[in-house]
Amino acid sequence: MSTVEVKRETRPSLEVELAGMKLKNPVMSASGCFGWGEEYARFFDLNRMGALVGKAVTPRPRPGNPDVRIAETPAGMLNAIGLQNPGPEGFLNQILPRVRLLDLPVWVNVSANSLQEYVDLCDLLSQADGVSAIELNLSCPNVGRGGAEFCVVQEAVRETVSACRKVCRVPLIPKLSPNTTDVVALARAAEEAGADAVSLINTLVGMAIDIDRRRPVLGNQTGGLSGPAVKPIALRMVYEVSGAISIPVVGIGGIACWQDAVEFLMAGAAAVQVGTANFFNPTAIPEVIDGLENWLREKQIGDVREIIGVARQPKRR
Amino acid sequence: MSTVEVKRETRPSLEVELAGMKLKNPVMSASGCFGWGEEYARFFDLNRMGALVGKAVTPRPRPGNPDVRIAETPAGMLNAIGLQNPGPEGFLNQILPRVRLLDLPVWVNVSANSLQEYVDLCDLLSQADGVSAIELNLSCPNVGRGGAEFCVVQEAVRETVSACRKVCRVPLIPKLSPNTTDVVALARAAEEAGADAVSLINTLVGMAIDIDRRRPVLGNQTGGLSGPAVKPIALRMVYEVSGAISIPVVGIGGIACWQDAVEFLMAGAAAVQVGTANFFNPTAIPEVIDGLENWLREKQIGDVREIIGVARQPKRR
Amino acid sequence: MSESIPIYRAEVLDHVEVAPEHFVMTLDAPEIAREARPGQFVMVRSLGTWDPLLPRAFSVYHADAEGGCIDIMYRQVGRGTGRLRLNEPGVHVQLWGPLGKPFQLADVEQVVLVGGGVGVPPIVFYAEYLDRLLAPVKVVALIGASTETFLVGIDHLQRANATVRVATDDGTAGHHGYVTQLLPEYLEDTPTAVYACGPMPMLAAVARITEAQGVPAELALEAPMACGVGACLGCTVPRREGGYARVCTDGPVFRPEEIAW
Amino acid sequence: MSESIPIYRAEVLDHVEVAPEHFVMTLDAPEIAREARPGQFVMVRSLGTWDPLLPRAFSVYHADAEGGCIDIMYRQVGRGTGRLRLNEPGVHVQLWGPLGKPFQLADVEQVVLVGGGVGVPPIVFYAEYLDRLLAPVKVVALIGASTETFLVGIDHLQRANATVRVATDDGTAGHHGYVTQLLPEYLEDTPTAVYACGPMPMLAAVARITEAQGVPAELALEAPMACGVGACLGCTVPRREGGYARVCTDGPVFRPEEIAW
Ligand SMILES: Cc1cc2nc3c(=O)[nH]c(=O)nc-3n(C[C@H](O)[C@H](O)[C@H](O)COP(=O)(O)OP(=O)(O)OC[C@H]3O[C@@H](n4cnc5c(N)ncnc54)[C@H](O)[C@@H]3O)c2cc1C
Ligand SMILES: Cc1cc2nc3c(=O)[nH]c(=O)nc-3n(C[C@H](O)[C@H](O)[C@H](O)COP(=O)(O)OP(=O)(O)OC[C@H]3O[C@@H](n4cnc5c(N)ncnc54)[C@H](O)[C@@H]3O)c2cc1C
Ligand SMILES: Cc1cc2nc3c(=O)[nH]c(=O)nc-3n(C[C@H](O)[C@H](O)[C@H](O)COP(=O)(O)O)c2cc1C
Ligand SMILES: Cc1cc2nc3c(=O)[nH]c(=O)nc-3n(C[C@H](O)[C@H](O)[C@H](O)COP(=O)(O)O)c2cc1C
Ligand code: FES
Ligand code: FES
Repeated sequence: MSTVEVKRETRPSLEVELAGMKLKNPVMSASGCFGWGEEYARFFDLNRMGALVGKAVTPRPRPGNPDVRIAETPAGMLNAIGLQNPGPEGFLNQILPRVRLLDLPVWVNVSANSLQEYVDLCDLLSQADGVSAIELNLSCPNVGRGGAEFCVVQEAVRETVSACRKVCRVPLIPKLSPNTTDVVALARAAEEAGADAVSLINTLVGMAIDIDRRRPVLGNQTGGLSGPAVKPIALRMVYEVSGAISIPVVGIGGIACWQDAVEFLMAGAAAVQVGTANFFNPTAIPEVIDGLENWLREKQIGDVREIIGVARQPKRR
Repeated sequence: MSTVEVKRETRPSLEVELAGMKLKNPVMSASGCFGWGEEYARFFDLNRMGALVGKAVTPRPRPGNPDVRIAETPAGMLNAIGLQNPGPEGFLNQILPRVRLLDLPVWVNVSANSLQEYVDLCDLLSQADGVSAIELNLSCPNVGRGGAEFCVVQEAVRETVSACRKVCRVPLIPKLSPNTTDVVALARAAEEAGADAVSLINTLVGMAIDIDRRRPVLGNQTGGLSGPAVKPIALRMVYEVSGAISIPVVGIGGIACWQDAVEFLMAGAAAVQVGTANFFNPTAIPEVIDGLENWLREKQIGDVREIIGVARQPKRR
Repeated sequence: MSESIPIYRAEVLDHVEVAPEHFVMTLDAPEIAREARPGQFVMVRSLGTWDPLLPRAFSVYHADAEGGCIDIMYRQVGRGTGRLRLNEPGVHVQLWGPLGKPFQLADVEQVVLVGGGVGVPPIVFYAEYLDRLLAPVKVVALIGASTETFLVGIDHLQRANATVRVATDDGTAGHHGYVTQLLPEYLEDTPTAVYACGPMPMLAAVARITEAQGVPAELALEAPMACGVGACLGCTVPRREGGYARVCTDGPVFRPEEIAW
Repeated sequence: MSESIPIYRAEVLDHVEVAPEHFVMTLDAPEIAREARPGQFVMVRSLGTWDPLLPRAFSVYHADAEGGCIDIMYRQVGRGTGRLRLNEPGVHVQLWGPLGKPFQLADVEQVVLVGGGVGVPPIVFYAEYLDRLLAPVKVVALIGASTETFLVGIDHLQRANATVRVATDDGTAGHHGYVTQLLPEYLEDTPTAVYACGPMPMLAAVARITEAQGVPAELALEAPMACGVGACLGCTVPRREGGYARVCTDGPVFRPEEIAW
């Protein structure tokens, strides 16, 4: 039996390690695009995912924004949900007891408007059994200046991350905004401040206008743009950032099929998150995982880690 | 005959004034997406356009980037043409003599890598008969750091615009980059430095990866993202900027049909440019002009200027 | 919430124009055909493009449990339905459902169904369902449209033994005006429940009338949707008690008093 | 460059599968049918979506001046052709052309046509054109494909009185190997010109062979295109003399010595 045949038959390894966490595979849900999994558990076994990233938790419960909250755009969508969530108590009492039973890492996405709020939330939530990591949402465009300031100023990122790092008992993963001049500078600041990894990108601030009603479509006027439309921007940022820092990068933005995930891995992402695609294809995540595995087998690549960042190396033949 | 009927019959006025220029209508070509018009003259009468904006002119002739130069993305495209152009002499001798015969304002888009180069080009080209305005391309993502620096630093914008303003004999219209944290700050800097109007947006820096060849699709690795995919981002920036400055804003980004143009006008643009759409629909510009006129007539709006910025006013009923 | 939701790349079995701009699409979906109840909807996405990106919600118009297929009826108005129109028989679309809460039959002697525009499909499905009940109730169907040619499903309603009355905005057929103007006369004496689906203004009117008369009613709402399953929080409507309800999972069928109109 | 280019929302008149994954689409385009010459192409865009965004270039496969329609032949490989496939007869697509420089017939006794993959359509069109000349030349057509079932247009070539030889990568039909391996034997004595269209490696081989033997040749290239008319500068290939040529307007037909292979 030739080695080629052996290769063909062995199952490729999809396992990756990220900030000390072992993931079955590098594919997870993106915050706010998967609820806390209960809806999608009706379509596939959540334990197939590399990790579950839930909706943002804010210092106090939030009812969310008045309608209209979403609008379709070419190959994308705008959202201004307004971080609707039950707050820390609601999360700890109603949500965590259920999701901690899952056999996969659970990341909590944390969003706030001040340094102190970020620190307090990290302190509180990182002590809870079942919280595997904290993803710091430094960039929610839909909750007014407060949230927005954090996303784009290097100093604020450094300050917030190092303060949270001190109190956070689990891996701390700042999620960076793309609405910035120099995302590499933000990533460097996060790394220097002790981040265990960075996630990017969050949504780009956008708008749509209803020409019949002569006003913005969204009740919030502006919203966050996501979906395949933003993939080229996200991919470029992941490519730049992963070349500039030494902590892992979680690639996010417009991933809708396994080929997209491969692009992000080749650009240097250690793992990827699938967001908007869950909405238009509830089985997007298992399809990405299966597609990735089949492609690796076809190409006779034994370990998914072999392709991480290869597009950044000199051209191969 | 009732006034309503009268209104129905009168032809709406599409004329706008921009930085002292009278435009037949607010629809023009976007730089680099229309050559110098010769190709599109084979599809429609160029004199129907509000103005013609040609491909960038650089201090010296440029052969452009090696292939691959373009890639399709979801509802958009990436380009890394590399500012291929015949340089100032080529423009003045081969191109200008032809385009100056047209019965519409001709804008020259100027791109350079240093303050001095920008000043020299403005000085030289603004003296040429037939050049109606200079659009200062402060944001070409495809010619290395040089060009890129200009696009995003407030001080650089202020410095460049005021220096060019001194030597420029025609309206000076800086074109702003969207790859920035605060486009409003850039616009304010341009206004304070004496700009007659601002154009936005240029392309967003993006990337695509060829997973078979394991490297970026574009020879230049990164490229500029344009087309309908970027429209929500462009619209938001036009909305923010036109609310913050008092000089006119030229709206650009993903305009592919008349409804898109109306959105930009309602967001506060005094005029619009059609770029990528020319490529996938050679009659996009006349279709936008006709669609705009028909819509105004239907809605019994006598003057296109009535809708500029209406989406920024409190909701109407 | 815990049982699984059928999802397929479903084959288009039939696709016909039933009125100007109105089409009926038959989809191969055995589980959905078995499980679907009147008022519920499915999400449909055309494949091979990201524009339009999002799936569209369509009420179940017919469910043939034996044949293992369902019908949806849509009006071609925009990008989603424009793309949907291109899916000829043999092509596959992505489909999941049934979704949302169905109509709940109240213990009454008469049921009045009110349908307007593309709100008619679930009304037809409900009429046929009521007609098959062991203890049939008197069913009146009030159907509204902008003009006569857009009146759809009337024949199905009559075959389902419903008393049909129509209204058109332009008076080309039946009552000249809003369909809701026909409602009050049916709320006099007999114990009646009202079920409605159609444009928001129509539903608001039905809510006003039925609440004023203390008549039980259920209204099937529409809202822009991304996911259809409760995850995106994009389809919310304000609750009278405060906060927001998701049309896709808390609805689409609501009682008038639940919503802050 | 100054005469106008016909552009339409053209009706799809016919759309048939001619081989696995290969389709022929007939389009209503009177002016293009009159003007098109072998080697020229048209740009086609499916309507109602921005994804795929860009039009696709297709060589003219047949031009029926009397009937006022043209045929294109395409292989369904990706998003553009996937969407194109959905345009059934009666649907309209945006269409402009004819574009680019056609093949120029050299003063020779024998013409050898070399076609590979989706490069065959212009070769067939050229063979039919040559067959209608007053002073006919001897025409040999060398057609390559990955496998037998992908060999297309052979019947048309034979009807056009061309001597056809085929090659397949897998040996399922004709010569087992590259079609270009069949070329040298035809370049011995008779004054011959070579015209080729197909994948870049095939064209490069033809260029090598013909340049080595000093035989006149013309090659129809492919490149990613956005506009098809010379405006976007996206379709460039490097010139041997330096600088870049636009495939859409300086080509698609080039002489081997023009290109830096
Ligand atoms: C629970 C639920 C059930 C639904 N059931 C049906 C159904 O059975 N049949 C059906 O046809 N639709 C139904 N809809 C509406 C459907 O989901 C789409 O919104 C509708 O078909 C328009 O989609 P589109 O993509 O073609 O239009 P879009 O491109 O999304 O919108 C284009 C334009 O059409 C306008 N528009 C949207 N809906 C309508 C309308 N109904 N009439 C006129 N203009 C409109 C929009 O305001 C917009 O300006 C339902 C929606 C929900 C939430
Ligand atoms: C001047 C000119 C003439 C042309 N004439 C024809 C013609 O007559 N018939 C025709 O079918 N095409 C022709 N093409 C190619 C055509 O324009 C498209 O590029 C091709 O149909 C693929 O388009 P797509 O959108 O389906 O694939 P895309 O979505 O653009 O690409 C999808 C994948 O398919 C791959 N791919 C692209 N082309 C091929 C191919 N030919 N075979 C296998 N894989 C491919 C791409 O590399 C990509 O990975 C011509 C191109 C040019 C420039
Ligand atoms: C409806 C919606 C809600 C979102 N909510 C959050 C959130 O609460 N916290 C967060 O960090 N990102 C949030 N995001 C951003 C996504 O997690 C993701 O970063 C972004 O959408 C880009 O990925 P995508 O294109 O795959 O959706 C949200 C996105 C959408 C569309
Ligand atoms: C192929 C191509 C070439 C371009 N060249 C230039 C240029 O030379 N100068 C410039 O200021 N902008 C250039 N642009 C940017 C456009 O003018 C426009 O700002 C951008 O594409 C967004 O508009 P659109 O989405 O309508 O194309 C170019 C864009 C494309 C796609
Ligand atoms: S449509 Fe997503 S929550 Fe209702
Ligand atoms: S395709 Fe645009 S220049 Fe050739």
